[in-house]
Amino acid sequence: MDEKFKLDRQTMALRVAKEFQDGDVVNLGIGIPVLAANYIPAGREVLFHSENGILGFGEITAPGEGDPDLVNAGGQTVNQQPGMCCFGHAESFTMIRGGHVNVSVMGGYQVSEKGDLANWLVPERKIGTIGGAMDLATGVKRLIVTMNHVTKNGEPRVVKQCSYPITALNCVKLLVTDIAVIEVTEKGMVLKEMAPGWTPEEVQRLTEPTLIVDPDCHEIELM
Amino acid sequence: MDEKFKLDRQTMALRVAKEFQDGDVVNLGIGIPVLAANYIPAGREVLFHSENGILGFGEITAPGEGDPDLVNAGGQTVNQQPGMCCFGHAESFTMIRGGHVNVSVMGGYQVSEKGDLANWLVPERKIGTIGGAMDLATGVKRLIVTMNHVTKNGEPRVVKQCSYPITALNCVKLLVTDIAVIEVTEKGMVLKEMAPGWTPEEVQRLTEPTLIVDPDCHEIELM
Amino acid sequence: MPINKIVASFDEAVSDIQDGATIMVGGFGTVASTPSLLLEAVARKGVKNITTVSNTTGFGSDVWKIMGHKFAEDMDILVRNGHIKKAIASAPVSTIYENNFEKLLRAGKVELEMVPQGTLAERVRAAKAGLGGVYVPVGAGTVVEEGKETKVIDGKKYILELPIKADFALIKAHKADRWGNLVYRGSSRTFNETMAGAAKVTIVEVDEIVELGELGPEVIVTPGLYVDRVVARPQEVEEEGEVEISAEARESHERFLKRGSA
Amino acid sequence: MPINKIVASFDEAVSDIQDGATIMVGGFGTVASTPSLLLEAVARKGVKNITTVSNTTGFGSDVWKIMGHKFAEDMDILVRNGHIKKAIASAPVSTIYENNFEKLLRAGKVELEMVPQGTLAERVRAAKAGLGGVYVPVGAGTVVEEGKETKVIDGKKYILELPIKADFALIKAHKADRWGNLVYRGSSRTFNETMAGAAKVTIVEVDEIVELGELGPEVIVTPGLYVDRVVARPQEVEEEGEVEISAEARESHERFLKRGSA
Repeated sequence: MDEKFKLDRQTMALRVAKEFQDGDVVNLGIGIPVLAANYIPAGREVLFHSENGILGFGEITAPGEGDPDLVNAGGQTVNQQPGMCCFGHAESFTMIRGGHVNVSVMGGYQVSEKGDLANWLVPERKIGTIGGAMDLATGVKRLIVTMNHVTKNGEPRVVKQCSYPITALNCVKLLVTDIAVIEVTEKGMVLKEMAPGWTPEEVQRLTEPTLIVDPDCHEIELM
Repeated sequence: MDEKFKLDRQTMALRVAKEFQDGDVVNLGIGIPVLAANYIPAGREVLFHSENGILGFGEITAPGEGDPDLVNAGGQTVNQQPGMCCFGHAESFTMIRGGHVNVSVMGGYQVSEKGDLANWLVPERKIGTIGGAMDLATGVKRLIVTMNHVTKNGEPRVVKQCSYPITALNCVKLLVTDIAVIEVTEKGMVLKEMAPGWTPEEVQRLTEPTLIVDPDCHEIELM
Repeated sequence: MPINKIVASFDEAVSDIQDGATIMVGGFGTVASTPSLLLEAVARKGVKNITTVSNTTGFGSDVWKIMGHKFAEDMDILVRNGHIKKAIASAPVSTIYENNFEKLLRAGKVELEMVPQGTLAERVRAAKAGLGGVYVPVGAGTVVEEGKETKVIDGKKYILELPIKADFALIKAHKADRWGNLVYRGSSRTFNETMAGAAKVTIVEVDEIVELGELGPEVIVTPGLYVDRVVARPQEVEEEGEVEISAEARESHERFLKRGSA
Repeated sequence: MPINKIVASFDEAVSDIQDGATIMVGGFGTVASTPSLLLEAVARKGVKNITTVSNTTGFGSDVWKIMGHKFAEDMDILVRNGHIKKAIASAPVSTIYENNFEKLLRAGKVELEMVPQGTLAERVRAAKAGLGGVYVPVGAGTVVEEGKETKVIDGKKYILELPIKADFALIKAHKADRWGNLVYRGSSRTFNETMAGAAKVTIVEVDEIVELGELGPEVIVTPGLYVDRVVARPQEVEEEGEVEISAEARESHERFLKRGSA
């Protein structure tokens, strides 16, 4: 199989950030999701929520420069900004479980046709960590998952049924992979955008469920 | 029936206040209980809790002089004092239901042999108000009830079974009436103290359940 | 666009409240903790058949005017004008005063669901926190238990209490910024803090709107994500001249001064 | 007697913790939010077979020393010294680092009950708030559901989650007064605020003890009635000279700087 162009991590993060609407409260998981904070579309005001109890904080500081009592969920120090507030865990997950967080972006191992997500345990490892993933996947209004479209061995991650342990059922609304943007709808998975140079057929070949190709399906737009 | 000496409201409040131990968190209902705040034994530090969300507040202000944003559960303005703190309703009743309030003092219509309390509805009135009474009666570590020993018509309020609607079952630990102090124990009601001039037999005559007379039963001590 | 939850008027703030809505109203019962001007606006709008969720059902503005309050309306403005179909409350009537709600209740013109105060707070919180229900020990063996599921857990009996969901929450706070961050004053957090964010739309009446950043991160009580709209009380209030107070209210006030209210 | 919850030493603060106790430990996982010196004192005391309730099971002091933390012990001090029989945690292992807990778990030397983070907070709160249980949607259809009661409420499936009760809660706060009122710093409230008051005895490690009244009524986060004991960190810490850091910790730190931890 020839190696076609795939989006890198930063570009995936850039595409994800386009989804953030004015006034959204957004929770970003570690990895690619947290990079999306750097690409908020110009002029939009977005509030970041971190499950360890801060809302409306600023950018990640340079290493070693921040206040250890002001960190995001990945443990990275962040800057304070006007309007920020602090709270404890029961309150933080009241926000998450109660649907007060508009968007959560997290990584995934597998996403099923129905929007089931598996992202807390690689079965071979036998031991995983649930953390706040199940709460976020269950509670937020809109869950965006970002992951590579296939495993290192070329096996589909976009599957009919997850074979990995489930994080939450019917939770994924949008999937941003290194080759496609897919919306999860009641009718099935809709292919909305593709990486440059890809055809719907090529994306389908790496995808287990049958994709509905959006009439308007086009190359991924980043701006 | 000759009119024997009975404690007045202030004296009942004084007797109740003797129960407050150093460091106790105390919630006082309206009426006689709230008067007890004036009689904390010398040298003891007691924190008052009010279910509308303040802890560690000071005395009731002179009428018209307080801050309307600093009131007790009876709506009376109180003074701030060092160490006081404010919180919302969910937190306030977490304190009450969770057993973090040591003592609650409230009025009663009837108290049964087993410590059941009826104090939210006089059946003839048909409409009553539950407010925070059930939460307090169920949640606090030690419930003290203060009421007249008999109704205006001379009927016992200390009864075998409450005929009035119940506030909570098995909740009253100590009963301070205008003629007696009675402890509710697993073995039954124990007569501990009597108003000056009363005999155990005279108290028993106005009381439905059979009282166990404490070997040390004596005249009510106020100091 | 910068986030801006501030709206210009009380009428605008409540403009989408429809007949039949369920409305949470914050506060404890004291008018200082009550969103008086939002209640006035709802009354002006004239919505019908609403279900209210609040601690009390109001004492009427007279008792508060006697005490010198400028903004004196409480839940009673919705009661006496016949807006309410059903009230969910912990303390619907007073022991020292027959309020208008009690009159309507005795006349069969309004429904009541009485809920212990802490259970009311917990059911509101359950809605806010996305819980399906909570097992509460309060009310076991009483009328509160009637018609509800119970369960013995660890040897103790609990009642299954379900979330109270609402369309709107009307909140009184002290200060807000444009993100909707809130602080309260003294004992006036009460149900305001608990209800903020528990309904589909949360509307907040404040004494003062401040610049973003003026409310520090450690002192904000209600984070802005729970709040949809903020409206400020007018700074100056027109003098009404001589205030007329009913004899009933005067008498009730005398009794209150003696022993506190409830 | 004036209330005084301040105790003189960390060893005194934990002196009544016995073998077999269940201990909640506040914080998120970052050492800044962890009661490091209380954990050291528990380890010194040498209690055995404890059950811990905490968000993580620790990363080890090395990773924190690299980052310049003076008080660098986290849950790992209890793990590596074999004090723990069972851990209840949401994030017991790391994806970028094999911690000591994972090693013991793989060796069958410790038990694990993994709980989603928000459910952990809610179960701790249920104990604090006197609830018998809560219906939580999180975990429905996953391994979390196994062996638990479920219930469909309003068309949605919920799991009955029971309170987590504990003998002790070890809390890290920023400042305390003699009544036990607490404030925290920034993002370090986490499970500290939630667990304070949730166990039979709550013991708090603070940066500073202040006079009663210095913490204002509107800024106190944890009211003193949830707190039993307060102990202050020493102001001056002896320099340890050259700190030895394992190669594994250094590598883990490099990866952390790239992408954040978990």
